Amino acid sequence: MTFWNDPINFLSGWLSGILTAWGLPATLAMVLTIFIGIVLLVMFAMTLDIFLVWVERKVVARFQDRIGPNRIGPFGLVQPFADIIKLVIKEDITPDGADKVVFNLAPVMAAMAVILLWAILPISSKIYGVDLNVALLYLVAAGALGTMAIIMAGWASNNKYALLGMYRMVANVIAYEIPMVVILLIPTILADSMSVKSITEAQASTWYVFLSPLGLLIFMISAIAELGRSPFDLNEAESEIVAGFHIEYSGMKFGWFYASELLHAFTFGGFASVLFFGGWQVPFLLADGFHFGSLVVTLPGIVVVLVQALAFLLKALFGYWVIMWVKYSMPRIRIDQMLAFNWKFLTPLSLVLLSVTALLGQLQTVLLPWAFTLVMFVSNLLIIWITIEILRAYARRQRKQEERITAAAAQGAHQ
Amino acid sequence: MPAEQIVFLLCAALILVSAVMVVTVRNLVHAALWLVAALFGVAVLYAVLSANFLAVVQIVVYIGAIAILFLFAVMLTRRDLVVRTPGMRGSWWIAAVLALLVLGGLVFLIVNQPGVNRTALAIPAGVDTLHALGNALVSSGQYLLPFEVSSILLLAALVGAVYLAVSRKS
Amino acid sequence: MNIPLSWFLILSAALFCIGLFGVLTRKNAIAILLGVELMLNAVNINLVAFWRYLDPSKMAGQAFAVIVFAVAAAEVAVGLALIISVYRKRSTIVADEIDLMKW
Amino acid sequence: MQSEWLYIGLFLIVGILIPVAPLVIAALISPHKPNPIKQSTYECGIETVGDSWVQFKAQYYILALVFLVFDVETVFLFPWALSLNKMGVFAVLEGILFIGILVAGLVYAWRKGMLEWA
Repeated sequence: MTFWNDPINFLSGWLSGILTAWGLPATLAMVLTIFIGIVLLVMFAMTLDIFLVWVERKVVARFQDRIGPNRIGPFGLVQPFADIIKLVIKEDITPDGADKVVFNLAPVMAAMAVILLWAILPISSKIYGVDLNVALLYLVAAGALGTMAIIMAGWASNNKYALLGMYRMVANVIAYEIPMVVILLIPTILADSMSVKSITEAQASTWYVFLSPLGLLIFMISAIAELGRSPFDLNEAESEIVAGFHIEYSGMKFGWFYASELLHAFTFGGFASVLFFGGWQVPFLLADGFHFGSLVVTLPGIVVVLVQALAFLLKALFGYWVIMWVKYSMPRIRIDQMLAFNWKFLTPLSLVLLSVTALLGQLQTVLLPWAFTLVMFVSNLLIIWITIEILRAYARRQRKQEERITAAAAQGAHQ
Repeated sequence: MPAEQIVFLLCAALILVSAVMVVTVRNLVHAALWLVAALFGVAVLYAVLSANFLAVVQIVVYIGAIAILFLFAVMLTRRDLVVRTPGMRGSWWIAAVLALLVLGGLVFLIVNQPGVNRTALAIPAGVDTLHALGNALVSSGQYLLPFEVSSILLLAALVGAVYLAVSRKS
Repeated sequence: MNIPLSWFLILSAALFCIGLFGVLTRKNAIAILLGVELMLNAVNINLVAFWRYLDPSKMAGQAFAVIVFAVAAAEVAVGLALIISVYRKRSTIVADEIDLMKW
Repeated sequence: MQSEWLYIGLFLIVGILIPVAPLVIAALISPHKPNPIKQSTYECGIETVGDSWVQFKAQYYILALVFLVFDVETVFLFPWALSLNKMGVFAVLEGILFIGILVAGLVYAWRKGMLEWA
């Protein structure tokens, strides 16, 4: 095992070797090595988070035909650091009558719920936290902790806006969790596993976006709703309830809510790429280099790992960019529309998609891979077509009804 | 002391302390939050027992759904709490004695059971408990009937709860 | 695994008794349900511990634990709906005052 | 216990320490000059009216209720999804029956007007 072929294992072996040489017991040295690895991974996530603040501000500026931060550092790149310094030195205000312990616990828990997701995010075939065999449910469980943090923040603030924002946010998050969980079942069925590593490896030949494009669409919609971003940002409708559940938070505590929202959005982009875009899979890239038919370009392991990591981060950034794109081009929807859209449209649709996928999934072992892909793709298109037809028929009926009502009203006015 | 025992003891302390807080704290929102802590401890315990699926389901179902419902119910009926805040009954010590008697009886039964101090064997290498659980739940010879019946139970619960919760215009 | 089975059983018994204490002493109906949740969790710990210690290749313990989850969810849904319904009619959730069916 | 859960436990510890660290630093270096006006709860620049833990719409509670039942049922589908490869079409049909019962609940709630925001 050399550095060039397996860098992560090499480094961890080297580090624990040094620690044992210092006289630490072997298990303790291993735990310490893992601990350092985790700290590095989380630090990477946090650095990415700081970078995302800049990306978000720059992209929103471009969407709104502005330049965005451009004063501090090249292209305003140092701007987020200035933001952080500002947040840290700001006075931290706890409102009167707040439930102090719960109030202070909430931002930590919100950040923790997002950081925990990085434990299972497979950045490349060699760089990943842990290969958990229930990873997809773990994703949902971490989301549940985040919801609990929102409830704690909204309740402990002793503020009506915070409480109302919390109710809206929780209603939003829990409603859209149903289609999200149902869609998580689709890669589970196709890969016959809940582990993100196996799901990524199962997409070596075909990304699941070709097998289930409708699944990706529903996943992205419910991910945006889970994040509480526009068009589902009723929790912080400025004209109604100001900032929502974190209205009373200031300084770094507010900073954590903001940072965890951004990192959460990026992480969801990452999971979209794992579930539907093959995660770290790069076309033609195998463990030892590129294979174009008979032409083989051999690469050392470390280059392969880095290319995979780069591919994963780009795919995740693409998912994040789609979330931003939706956020900055859609108006906010009303709460009744939001709930009706979920319970009357998205949930039934995702259940239909799940049933069809489960039935057709039986063909996976019977058909050739390309035929199976074709069958799945066509079935998805058929479901989309039927849904649109049903919606059009419904809209036509609504329109006729409305015409009848306006006609009757016009007649009444004449008489 | 092996690491597993330390984890178990920490976890047991978390569960028991939170459980005591759940049944004694006056503020019901705090009681529900302590319940979340206790349930989290139980999830860690499932992880210690290598029941991965149950560990995550414990968090998804209990913390992600049941605890939220409890908190909402407490907030919906809070007028009562603010005005009168009834804590425990005056005769709480009878209940305490009763609970201790039950505990004593159970512990007596447990420690006198033969083979109760056994330690667990490693799970055989070829056994994938996750797939095994799935197969057990859908094979007709095993738990298919309870599995389907539980869905009917949940349907009945939904119908009943919705019927009760709707304010009827009467 | 180095933990004796009895540890799990005693922990579960203790949790069950704390839940029982809560059910017996609390006046608020929601708090009584919180106690019931603790008792159900105690039962589940037992089921999973027996699964792990007796025969991990037979899924009986885990399957039953899964079904207990469903039962717990159904119990909470109906129980809380009942409490809310009573609260709407009588503006109280103190169990002693809900005495319409006493006789 | 499996080593993967130990890893997640370590991750949990790091996941708590990293958010706490900046909060501690902020608490040490940021000014702390509380006064009653500053600490009063925010309400559009006017005096706070009434108790802030207001009664809320029961609709939120009913949605949480519907969610609870659906959450449990969809989580149950995960073991089912993992058994499909081995158990074949029969298992798929069982799952579809299960989903059908789920949809029946949804239809009931819909017909009862539970999903309307009235």
